[in-house]
Amino acid sequence: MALLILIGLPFAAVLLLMIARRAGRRVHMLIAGACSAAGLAVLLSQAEPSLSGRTPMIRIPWMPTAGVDISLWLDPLALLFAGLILGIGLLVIVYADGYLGKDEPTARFLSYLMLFQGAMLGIALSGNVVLMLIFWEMTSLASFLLIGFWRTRVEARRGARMALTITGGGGLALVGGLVLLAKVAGSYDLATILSRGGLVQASPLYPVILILILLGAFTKSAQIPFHAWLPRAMAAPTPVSAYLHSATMVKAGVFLLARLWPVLAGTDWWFLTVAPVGLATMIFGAGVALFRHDLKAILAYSTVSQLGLMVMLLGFGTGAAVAAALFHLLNHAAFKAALFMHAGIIEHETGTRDIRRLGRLATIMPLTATLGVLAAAAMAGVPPLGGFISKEMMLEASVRTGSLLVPALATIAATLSAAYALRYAVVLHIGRAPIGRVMGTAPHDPPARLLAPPAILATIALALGLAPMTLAGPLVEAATATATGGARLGLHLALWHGIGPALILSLSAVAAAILLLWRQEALAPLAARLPSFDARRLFDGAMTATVQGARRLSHLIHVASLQRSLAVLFLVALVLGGEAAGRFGFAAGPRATTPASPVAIMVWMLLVVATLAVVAVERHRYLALVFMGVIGLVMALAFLHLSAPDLALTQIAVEVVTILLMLLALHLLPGRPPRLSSLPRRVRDGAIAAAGGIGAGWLAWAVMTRPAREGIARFHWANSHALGGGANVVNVTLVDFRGFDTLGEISVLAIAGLTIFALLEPAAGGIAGRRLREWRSADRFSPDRHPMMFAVATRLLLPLALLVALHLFLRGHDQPGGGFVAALVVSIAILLQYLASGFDWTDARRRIGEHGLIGLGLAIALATGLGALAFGAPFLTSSVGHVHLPLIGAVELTSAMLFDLGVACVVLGSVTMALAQLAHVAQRAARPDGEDPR
Amino acid sequence: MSPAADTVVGLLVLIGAGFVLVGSWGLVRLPSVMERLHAPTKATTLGVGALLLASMIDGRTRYGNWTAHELLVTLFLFVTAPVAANMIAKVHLHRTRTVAGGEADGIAGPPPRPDDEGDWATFAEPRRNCPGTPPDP
Amino acid sequence: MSLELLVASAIAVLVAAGLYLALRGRTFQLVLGLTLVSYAVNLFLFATGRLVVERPPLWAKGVTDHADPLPQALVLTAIVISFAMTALTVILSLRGFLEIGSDQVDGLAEPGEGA
Amino acid sequence: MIALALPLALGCVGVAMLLTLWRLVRGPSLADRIVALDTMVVDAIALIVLIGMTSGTDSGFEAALLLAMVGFVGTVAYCKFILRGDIVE
Amino acid sequence: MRRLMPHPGLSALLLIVWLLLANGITAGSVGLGAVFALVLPKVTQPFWPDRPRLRIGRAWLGYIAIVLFDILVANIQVARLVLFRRNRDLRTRWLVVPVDLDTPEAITVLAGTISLTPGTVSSDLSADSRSLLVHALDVTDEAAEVARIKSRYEARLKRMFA
Amino acid sequence: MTAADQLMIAPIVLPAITASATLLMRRRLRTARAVSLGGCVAMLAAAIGLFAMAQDGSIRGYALGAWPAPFGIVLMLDRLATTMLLLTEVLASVVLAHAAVTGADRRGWHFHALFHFQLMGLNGAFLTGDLFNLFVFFEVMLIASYGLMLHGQGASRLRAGLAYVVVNIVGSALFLIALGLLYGLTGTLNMADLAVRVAALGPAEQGLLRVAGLLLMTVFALKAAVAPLHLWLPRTYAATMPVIAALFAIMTKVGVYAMIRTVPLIFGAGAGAAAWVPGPYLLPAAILGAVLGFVGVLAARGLREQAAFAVLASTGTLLMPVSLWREATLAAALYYLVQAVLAGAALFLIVDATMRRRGSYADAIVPSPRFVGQDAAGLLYLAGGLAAVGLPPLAGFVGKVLILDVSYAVAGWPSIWTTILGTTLLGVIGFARSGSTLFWKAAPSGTAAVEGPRRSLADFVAPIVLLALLAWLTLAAGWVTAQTRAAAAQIMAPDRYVAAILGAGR
Ligand code: NA
Ligand code: NA
Repeated sequence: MALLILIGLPFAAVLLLMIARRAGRRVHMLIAGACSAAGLAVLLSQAEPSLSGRTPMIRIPWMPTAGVDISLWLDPLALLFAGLILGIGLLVIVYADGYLGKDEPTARFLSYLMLFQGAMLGIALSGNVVLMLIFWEMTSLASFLLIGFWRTRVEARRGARMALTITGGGGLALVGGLVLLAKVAGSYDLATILSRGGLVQASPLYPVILILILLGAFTKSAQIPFHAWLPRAMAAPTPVSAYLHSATMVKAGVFLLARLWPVLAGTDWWFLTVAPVGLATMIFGAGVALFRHDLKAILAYSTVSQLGLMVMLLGFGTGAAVAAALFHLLNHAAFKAALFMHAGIIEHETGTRDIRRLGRLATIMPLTATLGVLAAAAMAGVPPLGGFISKEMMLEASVRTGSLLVPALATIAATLSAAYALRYAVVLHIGRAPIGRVMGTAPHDPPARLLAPPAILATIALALGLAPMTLAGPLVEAATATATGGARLGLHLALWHGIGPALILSLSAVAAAILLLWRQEALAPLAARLPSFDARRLFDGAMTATVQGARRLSHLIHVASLQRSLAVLFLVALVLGGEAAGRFGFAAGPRATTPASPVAIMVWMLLVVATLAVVAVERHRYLALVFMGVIGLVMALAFLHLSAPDLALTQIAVEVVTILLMLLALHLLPGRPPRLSSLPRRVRDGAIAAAGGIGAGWLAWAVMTRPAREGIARFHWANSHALGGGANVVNVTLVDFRGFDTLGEISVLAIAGLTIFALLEPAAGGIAGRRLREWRSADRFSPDRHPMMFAVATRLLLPLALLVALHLFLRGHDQPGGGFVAALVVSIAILLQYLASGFDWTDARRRIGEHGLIGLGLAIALATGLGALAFGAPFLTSSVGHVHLPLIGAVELTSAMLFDLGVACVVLGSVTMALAQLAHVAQRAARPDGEDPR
Repeated sequence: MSPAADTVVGLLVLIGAGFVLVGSWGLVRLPSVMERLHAPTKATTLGVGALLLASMIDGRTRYGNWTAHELLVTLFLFVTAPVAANMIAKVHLHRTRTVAGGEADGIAGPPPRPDDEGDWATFAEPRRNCPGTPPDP
Repeated sequence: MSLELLVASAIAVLVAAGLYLALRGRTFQLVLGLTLVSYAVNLFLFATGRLVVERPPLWAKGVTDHADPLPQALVLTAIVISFAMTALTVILSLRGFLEIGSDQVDGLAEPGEGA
Repeated sequence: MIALALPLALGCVGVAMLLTLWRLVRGPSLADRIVALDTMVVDAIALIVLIGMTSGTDSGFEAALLLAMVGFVGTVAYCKFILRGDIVE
Repeated sequence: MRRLMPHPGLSALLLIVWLLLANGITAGSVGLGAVFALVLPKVTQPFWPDRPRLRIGRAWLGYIAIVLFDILVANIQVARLVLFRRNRDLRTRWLVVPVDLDTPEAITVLAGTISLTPGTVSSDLSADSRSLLVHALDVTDEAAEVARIKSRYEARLKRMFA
Repeated sequence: MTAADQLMIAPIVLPAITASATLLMRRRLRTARAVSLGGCVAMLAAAIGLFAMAQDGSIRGYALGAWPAPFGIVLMLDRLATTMLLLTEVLASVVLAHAAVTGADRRGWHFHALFHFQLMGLNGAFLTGDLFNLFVFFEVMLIASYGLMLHGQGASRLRAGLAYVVVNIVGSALFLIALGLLYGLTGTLNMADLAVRVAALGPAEQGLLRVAGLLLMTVFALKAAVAPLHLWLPRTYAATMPVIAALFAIMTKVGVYAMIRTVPLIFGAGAGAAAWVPGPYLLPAAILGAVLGFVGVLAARGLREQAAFAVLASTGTLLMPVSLWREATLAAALYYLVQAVLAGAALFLIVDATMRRRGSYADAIVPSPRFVGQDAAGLLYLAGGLAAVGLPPLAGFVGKVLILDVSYAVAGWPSIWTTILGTTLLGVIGFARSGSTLFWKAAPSGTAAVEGPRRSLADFVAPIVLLALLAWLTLAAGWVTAQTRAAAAQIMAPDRYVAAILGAGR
């Protein structure tokens, strides 16, 4: 429970801060501070059980199927890290209160900071790798927000993005590594994983796991070559630098290596990847730090170097080295956080961070100077500070590796470290440079809010040297034991270890550093001439290239071209069909074919010629449409010949409506457009088209020549009359067996009608309306709008057509016909009135609106279907009944006919809506003022 | 089926199909649009008519039921075919005057004017209140 | 020459012509192409019930030899749906033309026209 | 007689349709093509009647009726388009 | 009666058509046909304003008979023309037929009749609806042909449309 | 039939009724809105009821018209279907509320009718057990989506709309060909019956069967926007009103659903040449889709385009585990699917809220002068980006970890892992770049200020609700994964499905 409170507090603070974002700065500080302090208190209350081996833990089932729980534990390693996070967090909040300007949005700042704190605590406390990954990624995110806090500054945005990209990318590698680790170890539970080192290291995937995890750790801890984000992150407000980029977040990688030490360390792979990277980073960072002039840059590169040190120690793979790393973790946290705060104070007071423009601060800001010198000395590894002890431990561990190169390089790194630390301490406080440009007032020691936190940290750095065993001994010892998964080492932390190689190396490093510092300015040009490795520019270049590449690729592929989409679709279908044909083949089947009569062949020729003619006159649209009429006619004949009279009827009626529709649209399209595609393009399209045609034809041939299988249609045939109440099996299928399809089908028609209405209704406005009004045909037209013979014939045809429609509707259940065709006939008859007598004349005489018809039709169909529910039958269950009418006698009525009536209403409504709307638009084009004739 | 009926139906079928064929043949061989327009009339009237008659007799003699609904096909054709012919002729007239270069006149040449001042409806705005003009809204 | 061959080759011709027209880049040709393809597809769907000449699926006592009614019902539904789609496409093309002033499917300016 | 006449008649109508198609493809004028299309509808009706007689079914009647009734709509609309550009006004 | 059945001619036509559609005369088909024959003219009334009065009777039957006979004869004549006459020997002419009919319906029937008989096609109507432009495939005496049309068809139509 | 059984028809009939009703009150928008929202809530209630019904693990059939399967059309209710229904209804309710709040439904005709027809199509597709009926409901769904996609109109929308419509029409033609082939081979349309009959096909039919299977999968892949059949998607979704694109977040997933529904059932191990038919192609296509999607996220110049690519990427990611066709991978895929739909929708709604505030800057990824609610929109965008990319604490991360977990050691897993992790990085970079440009960077001085600031924050509510659902999906991952696992188990046991649907008939 305590652990839940512990982890919940920062997030609670985030929530409170968001709620109280309009409250004052005091309130914000109070919320953040109180939560951090409370967290620290909770943590301390759990310290004793943790250290004495009764690890506090909690486990809440989360995803049992995947074996992932929400489990938290507070072993000594976690305790150490959590202490760091909360302790320094509290100090940073106090410091931030002093640091942030009056107008800064403290709520936003602190909520990001607390989000970060919670995420870091999560990493420390996670007892499950998935949970750890979640928190890990959240730290990257919080860091992104914090670095980008001053968001209008370009450096802040770039720094934030770079940090996110590198640490986020590493985090993703870590996701891969940890999940892979869990899969290999057989559990997501961290404790279980840690106990299965042998299993993991024996796996062939071990190197992969190791490298992925190291990518995560190295990016987070800014190891070469992933270090570049850290200096750039200095664009963040200084409290952020102090907290994230010195004391806590960057240590997450170190923590991770320590955490996974039992399962990953101890192999050659481990030693040969971790230690060299750490060592190289240590030297490189220190070297760069020595020649930087921006205080924060110096500190940033020093952090890079110090992180390298810790990583190197963990890479050595010995318990003592781990102990050294963990002890240095504490030391570094204390002095580096202090130094960042110190640098912040100086900038705050003097307005500059350029070391070349600063000096003699000891006299102007004595308190600040004291703590600065103290912290820098700790960084330099000068006795009696904690840094001295850990550095000696480091050198000791490097000597113990047995190699000569390692201690030699470590000493060089220590020398460089000492040099830049001393430079920081000496040049800044005692150096002769004039004070930098002062912002209005004379610089002086800042108020306590700013001064106290670094002072406390510097004191701790000193105390860690003076009384290491009391302050840190048990913690480091216990943490080392958990990290190494072994027994406690019997650690002895002290300033005086007796004279040994480590002491000699350590002292000579300090001495060499003083020498180096003496000649620093002389060396600077020399250093500048060294082949420089500007990771930042490399990164920027890579990012630009990535984005440009992505743009180019994306734009290359995603051209807004319908033709391309279609061609790809055709090709995919062709390739897949070809694959199946190639692999399994499909020849003609054994079914006897039906001999074709001469007339069938002639009609076929009609179709082929007309189709080819459409292609040939493709750009002469009107002609193409005439040939389309022939194709439609042949289709109807074919259906009729092939025993599908209903299809023939429908085809004829639909064809007429389609022709009308196209002619209406054609009217407003330009006459004879130029050809668009080049000859090669036409050849390519022709090839695709031919292949598609052959494929489709072949498939049809293969199916038709195979014997039909006894299918479900037999049931339809057998029951159509007896149960469906109709002899036209197709119609009974449509309105009864598969009435549900028809319901969907009329919905499609209804939606098409509505969409067409929605499309055309606003067409008179805007640019389309202007085009409509400006539209003039190039052709000369006959003045005879309504030829008399035509008008008279259509008037006679209307009642006749209605009668035929009624006939088709009423007997459709038994003979070819049905609601759909009937409605189309009515539609055509009404459209004929439009054609013959004009839009206004006809529109004024229509009684029922299309919307009403569509709605009514759907309602009838639905109500018919729902009627069955009242009898406990499923939707659309039909009933057959006989009604005796006077004069007429017994009439068979099926509820399916009512359904068919609904179908007819929707069809009529939709078709007339589509065509009348279209005609309406053209009407508006004809009126100079674009007025609506309705 | 009686031999007589068989013969009658067979003859009717041949006559009908023959007129259909002659109609299309005329369509192919006649020299210009207006002449060709005469051709389908045969197919429409006697061609289809004879076939329908054959079908009626055939149904009666072979299956024993009188079906007269074939007549309806002819009825509808009689209503619609003249309208179609009229419209096509109007298209021809229109295009002989409006299309650049002109669509060729037939043997009969350009149509004469109806009277001294008037013109055909294809070329002139129909006069108000004449029979057949729909009232303007 | 069998009916099956005629139908299969008709499907082939319709599909080929349809695909070619659909790739022409102008809305009207596109609509024509889609219409041809939908004819072919209807014919194909119909053909999967196998070809039966002059025995429509109108039930009568004792009759067992008949065309498969199910594909016919499916084709009817497909015809209606493809009609709806055609209507929508036609009107969408027109609407796009009115808005953009070009009948190219991708709304580009005509070649040779000023920008 | 019928047995002999029907195939012959079917052949005649088939040839008629091909001849009509020839005019349709050939043109030369738009009116020619429309005449041909109109004729083709009539030919189709004849074909339907003949098919009905051959098969002995009555199921083609509705199709013939429908063609006779609405077949001219296409013709008229094509004509109206040439005459007026706008078929509904 | 007039309100119930505003257009007896149309109603009769509809009833006949219905019976033909139903393909049989039963109580059911007659009953339903009667209902439709009464309802449909009412429903479609707005679409056919100023319907003409017809004199239903023998005049109509006679007219139909004459036209059918003319069609038969003309078909044979034109078939001969198509099959055997060389194009350059065709005596194709435009005829202008003056029209004395008043209602559009009557004019339409006249024009339709001319078109249905092979050899003549009603091609256009004058803008004042007083002349009919007829295209004749083969005429020797234009005036006689016009006179034949007027006497054989128009005169009868005048009587049929009261 | 009990009332509970009749509930199965509700998801299809309710929207149809609502659509018809709104049609009749098309000139009274307020009433239509109320009816529409009411219909949506009723549907949500029905979906919850059906979800509860499916909890007993049984598969229910509903024989429409009382015609027994396989002869009539049958609806079927299982865990997968109810999950999709519930997801759809939740999404629809949120989106509809957002549309009403922002007045998007006033921007054209028939918004509510089209919206409910769209739901009818979706629900029908999820419930039907008949292949042709699936086609029909696909068409209902698509044509309604055309209407919605074109809602509001404008030149780019009309052009993109044409492309969208045409590509889908061609897809439908392919669907019919595949369907025809299957019918020609088996003589049936009922999916359960197809499963039985496909397994019984002889060696001579294998080639055709495979063509049918592959073509069917091509169609589903087209609807799902699987690369390289995805070319229509970015343009379409980017041109659509964002609130409608939010609803469309589920559309591509219908294609995925159709694959999940048909493959184990019809093209399972017993399907001969068509066994597991998207076969070797689905995984590479999914990888390509994920890569191109996240590349697009990085390359996008507008927010809507970016969100569209995010949807594309999510489909690619989702299909990777699907392509492995195992119970565990399907379970993970379903979890990912649920969150991907909500995440995609959330992103589009956030884009909508942002666009509405940026005036003429609309969704262009360029700095603009400060606008009202910029910080809140920025935070939401951050959350939306996290959700879309799959970073904690939202459910995308859990989904991705689950996918990694289940795909481990299955053939091809290294490519899956590499793609998931690599593309996530691309997404992170993309969203970080666009977000910092949009919400952090200040417009160059002299740029005109954003006009017409809006005060109301109501349009933030819907995205927040979706984000909260995503957070809940993380917290309740245990329950949700148990659900998806159970659903996957049902899917991978097609025999039970066949027995449940055809049981009485055989
Ligand atoms: Na239908
Ligand atoms: Na004539």
